[in-house]
Amino acid sequence: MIYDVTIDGKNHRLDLNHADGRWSCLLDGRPLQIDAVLARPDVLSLRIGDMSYEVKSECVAGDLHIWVGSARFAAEVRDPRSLRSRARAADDHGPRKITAAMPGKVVRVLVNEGEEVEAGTGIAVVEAMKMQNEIKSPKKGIVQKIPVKEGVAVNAGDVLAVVE
Amino acid sequence: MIYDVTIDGKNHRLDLNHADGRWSCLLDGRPLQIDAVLARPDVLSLRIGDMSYEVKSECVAGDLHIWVGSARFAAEVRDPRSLRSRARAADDHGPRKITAAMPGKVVRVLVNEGEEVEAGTGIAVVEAMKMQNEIKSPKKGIVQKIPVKEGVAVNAGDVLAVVE
Amino acid sequence: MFKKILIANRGEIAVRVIRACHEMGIAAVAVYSDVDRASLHVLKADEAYPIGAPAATESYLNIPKILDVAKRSGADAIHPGYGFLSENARFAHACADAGVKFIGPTAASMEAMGSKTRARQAMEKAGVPFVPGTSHGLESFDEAAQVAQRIGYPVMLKAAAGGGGKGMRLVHAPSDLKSALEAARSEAERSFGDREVYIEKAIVNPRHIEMQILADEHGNTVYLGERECSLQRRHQKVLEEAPSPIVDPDMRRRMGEVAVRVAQAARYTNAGTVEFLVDQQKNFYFLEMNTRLQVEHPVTELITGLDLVHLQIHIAAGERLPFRQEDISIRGHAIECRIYAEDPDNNYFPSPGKITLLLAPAGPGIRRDSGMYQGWNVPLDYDPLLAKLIGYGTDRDQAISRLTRALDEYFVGGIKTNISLFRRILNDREFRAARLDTGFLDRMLERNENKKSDAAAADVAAIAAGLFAALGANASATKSAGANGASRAQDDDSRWRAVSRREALR
Amino acid sequence: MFKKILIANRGEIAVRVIRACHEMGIAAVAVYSDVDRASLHVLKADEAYPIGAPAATESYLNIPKILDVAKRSGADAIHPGYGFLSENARFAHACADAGVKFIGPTAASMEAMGSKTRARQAMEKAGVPFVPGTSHGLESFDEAAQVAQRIGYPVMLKAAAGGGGKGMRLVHAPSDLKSALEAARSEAERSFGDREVYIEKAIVNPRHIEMQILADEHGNTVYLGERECSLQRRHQKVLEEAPSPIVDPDMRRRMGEVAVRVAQAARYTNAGTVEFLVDQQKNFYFLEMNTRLQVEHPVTELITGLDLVHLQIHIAAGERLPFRQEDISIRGHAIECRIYAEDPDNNYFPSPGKITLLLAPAGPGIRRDSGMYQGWNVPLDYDPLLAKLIGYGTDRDQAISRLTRALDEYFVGGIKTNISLFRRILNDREFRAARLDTGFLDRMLERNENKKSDAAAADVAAIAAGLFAALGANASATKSAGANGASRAQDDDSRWRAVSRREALR
Repeated sequence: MIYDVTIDGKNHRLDLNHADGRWSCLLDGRPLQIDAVLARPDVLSLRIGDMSYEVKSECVAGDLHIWVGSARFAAEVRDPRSLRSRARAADDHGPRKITAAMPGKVVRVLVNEGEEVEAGTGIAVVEAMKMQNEIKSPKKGIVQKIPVKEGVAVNAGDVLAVVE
Repeated sequence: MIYDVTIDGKNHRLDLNHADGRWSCLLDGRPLQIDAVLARPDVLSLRIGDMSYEVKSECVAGDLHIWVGSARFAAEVRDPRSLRSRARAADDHGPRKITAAMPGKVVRVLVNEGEEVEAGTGIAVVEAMKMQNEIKSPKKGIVQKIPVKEGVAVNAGDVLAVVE
Repeated sequence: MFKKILIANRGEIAVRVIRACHEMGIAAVAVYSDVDRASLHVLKADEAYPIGAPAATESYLNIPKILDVAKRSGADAIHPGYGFLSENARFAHACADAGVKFIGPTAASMEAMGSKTRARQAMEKAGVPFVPGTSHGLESFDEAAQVAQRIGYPVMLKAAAGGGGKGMRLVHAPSDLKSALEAARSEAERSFGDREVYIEKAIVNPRHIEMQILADEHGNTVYLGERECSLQRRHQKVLEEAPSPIVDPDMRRRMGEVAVRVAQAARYTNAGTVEFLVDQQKNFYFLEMNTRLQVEHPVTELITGLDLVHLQIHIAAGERLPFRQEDISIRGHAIECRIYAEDPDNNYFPSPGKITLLLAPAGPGIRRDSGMYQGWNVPLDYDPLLAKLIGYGTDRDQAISRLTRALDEYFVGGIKTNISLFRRILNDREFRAARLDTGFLDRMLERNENKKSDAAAADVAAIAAGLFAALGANASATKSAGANGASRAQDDDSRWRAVSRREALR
Repeated sequence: MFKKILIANRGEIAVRVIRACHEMGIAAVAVYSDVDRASLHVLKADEAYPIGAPAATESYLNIPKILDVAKRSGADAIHPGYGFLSENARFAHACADAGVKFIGPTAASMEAMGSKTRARQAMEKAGVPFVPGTSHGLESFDEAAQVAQRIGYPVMLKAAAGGGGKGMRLVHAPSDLKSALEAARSEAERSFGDREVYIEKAIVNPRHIEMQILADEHGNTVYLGERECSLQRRHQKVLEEAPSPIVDPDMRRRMGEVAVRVAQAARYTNAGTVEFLVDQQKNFYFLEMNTRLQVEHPVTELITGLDLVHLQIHIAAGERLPFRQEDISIRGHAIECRIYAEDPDNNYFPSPGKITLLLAPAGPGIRRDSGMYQGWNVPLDYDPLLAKLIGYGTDRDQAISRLTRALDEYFVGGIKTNISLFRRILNDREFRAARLDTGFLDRMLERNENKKSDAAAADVAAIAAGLFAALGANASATKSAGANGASRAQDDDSRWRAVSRREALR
């Protein structure tokens, strides 16, 4: 099985195969000796060579995180052959709406329409109960549209920006 | 839904219905005010009147146990209308093979063929590594057959007795 | 002794009090709002009563509803925990009127301490050291200007009814005084319905150190040592330790004796805490008295070997303190981390949601007081304190190293928590050297964390991500997280109402 | 200090040592047999090496394989835990030869203490009090009869190489001596490959009390107080506490000084335990010395505030003890429960299998040293110790009440455990009164437990059983238990081989 894996914004090509109770693994073309056991759902005991790792998986607000010990990595996994992944990948290359997760007030808009942004660039700051929440771009691209202005109230789900 | 529930050998008729987010409950004809939330798989937060119980469910070697706080109860649940339960009930009324769970030596046979036994009556004692394990009848019935003798070695899965 | 105690609280402190009840053979009655039906305190209690809508005013702050449950359940005492009604003199009165013992001080003691200016007046009589300033509300700007001139700038304006940094203003120069006084007054009015503001000399980079006291109803009062609470973010305590690294036995005795004098002046009973500001010359000044069990009481329990909640209950039942001052000894060092459902990478914004995986630390020197469990949906309606992780060690270094190890074992999947903040604090050179003051944490957070990305760990993550995908549905409980995220987005405004209340919890 | 430590063990003690390594900034290397790939110590370690088949002789007892891992991993020290190779002088020798530090005493000290008769001879010279008897193996039946006559019946026959009650016989009358001697010899031969048997006066209803010592490599030796280990089933410790309810400060000092003398006579270094029998007049007699960390070391840690594993590592690194005898103080009371995967309703038969649900206690005064996790499949190949639950309190009553509360919170679903046994012990009137001796537990277990069936709870169970069924597949993780049961039935004989080894763990 071949996967395109993005870890903290960096892309990797991963080739995993399971035969005779063993995994074989190529990471970006490098062969690695791995041995993995699922300890419980979301917890993997992974040996690479003789190093031992307790790896945890979680999904927070739709984002997949992989934790190696106490270090967190943002992860995305695409199976290049899978239809669903291809759809998602397509979505990733098309326009993406950025919405408010919670109701509040837009206190600042950090980008302009037409500006180029990286994945993780702050788009707007929404305040609720005196706490400010910076909404970030989930992908690299161009800001197509910013339907909100500083000072307006938004509800959860309202579109703050569209990035293509 | 109507269930036949056996708790530590005692039978109960339970009538449960769920409507408008509330449960109604009749236990052996007695109406009880209950309120239940599944906290996580196998853990139920159950209120009966205003009493609060943390109830756990487990299955050990095929036996269902319900724990109310730190008290354990052997439980069996049958839905009188369910096909699968009916099959199980039939099995319960038909002959049941009692097998050795672990390899060992039969040190004692506690019943004779033709004898009537209760659920929980000791059938035979199997020893392994100097530890003795009493094998019990899972049901009330007549001992039809005892294919083992004292002193013989048995493997896991070997039939020790048949109770009908 | 009481037969049944109602716990008028939720979360980890409700669980902690329920545990004490069970240890003492006392039945525990829980109350819960609509969003707390599946909360841990309901599961652990012997009886549980719904008390209404999520908004605290409709439930945990609703005195008639709570007293009604006390009556229906036959509880003979109420433990208020911290926050909510714990320092509400009206509630203590109402309990007395209803014939239910309030586990805490009398309403009169609370009232004496409830207003900072009134407390100051009472304490001045008892000869307690104060930061120079006024012991009454400022009448006018002119008075403020005169006092500020006399005590010298910088000065601090404070709301008499204050707490949590609300209605507080630091003033460096006479020219800023007028606008600061107006701002403090209007914030005090908004926050507490009381515009009374007083003035104090501002202590530069003070430490915040508090002294735990216990007083029985027979006139015996003891102190149990201090807690260092200088690690604060926006005037909210984040991490506490005991003993304070700068307090030696002599200073402890002097602070303890002042604390006992404060308590006695207020005819105080049960557990209480006397807060002090300590300047760089180790002079200490009375700040205020908290008339309840503190969030951070476990660090005192670990270094004294005592159980404060057991003792609160014994005292409320009319028993005498089972020890004298000279019987109390302090051994080792304890540090508490307040684990919050909040996002350290995003301005500590609350992060409610479902806990999809919970790996909890244990082992030597680790105490965990928790109100969460795997599968629980953390509501956004209340203070997002999930648990307290407390490390004990032979000395401060060992407490830090055990806590660091335990934090590495702690995993709360599905929501954001501030666990990484504590790793950073405990690893900080200044923290390790115990050079602490109330500005420490804000300064640390302003420094950019030099996150060196670990390429080897990133490779591990890449392989693991692929393996989780290859192992399929059974490997993960996170598939449902999408649905969960969606439901979160539908939460209405009401879920936000209570968040500000956490600011009152210190 | 060491950079990397190999832990030649598994289960809770391996996890406990890994934690200590991480707290000290030392990398931890795990080894594991084929059935332990998913065990907790592998997950928690920094490196993990497979060492072969489940049978301990092929893996955890295999000296060449373990030293090979030490070499390949670059570990500069080995912690043996308890059991397995921990008291194996050959292994300590082999470590020294391989240039890897063995964290424990020298091979010579182990050898001096390994044979009970040789230890007795050495200790007699040091003026250590003994139970009257022979300090050498019995030459003949005639010698046995003469000695028994002299010291008086009842007498105890013991294997010199013994442990765990093997090769031990209590003889009440001369007529039983001959057959008992033969039985003890042949059991000693079978169990230890050594038929040497000696004789002692039998102490009627003794207590088993042991003294923890620490010795650095610079001649400093201290004692850390005693542990009461009288609660045994078939000569296996089940529950331990510290301090002993019958030991006062004077007796503690006298026992401690004898223990230090024992250690010094053997030129002992690192952590060790001197076991004593105590008769009803509180006379104490040297029994043997255990040259390793004990299972029950946490109770000593809780009452002294020290970390014995940290100290073991510091000592092995050549450091001096950081305190003197007079710096050590004992505060509070601690009790340990050994949580086993065994069925108390069925003769304590081992109960391996998959843990379908794990609810672990926490909160004030509770320490949990565990080697299990939810989803783990408990193998049958080793000692079925799953975890240790340790309760601390201001006094013995509070330790008991906290532990009882914690046991009520503990739930291990999918397998049988002995948790209910501890509820029964802690609730026992004789236990609460601390009237303990080594026969206590067997006597308690012989009494029929009057299980009063709680009709109200049975109704709750009936309703809950129906609700679980009504809630369907999502409500339960137990559906897979059938498959699990089936796989268990296919286990072959090899899985039984190692069970007896648990008897050597005390």
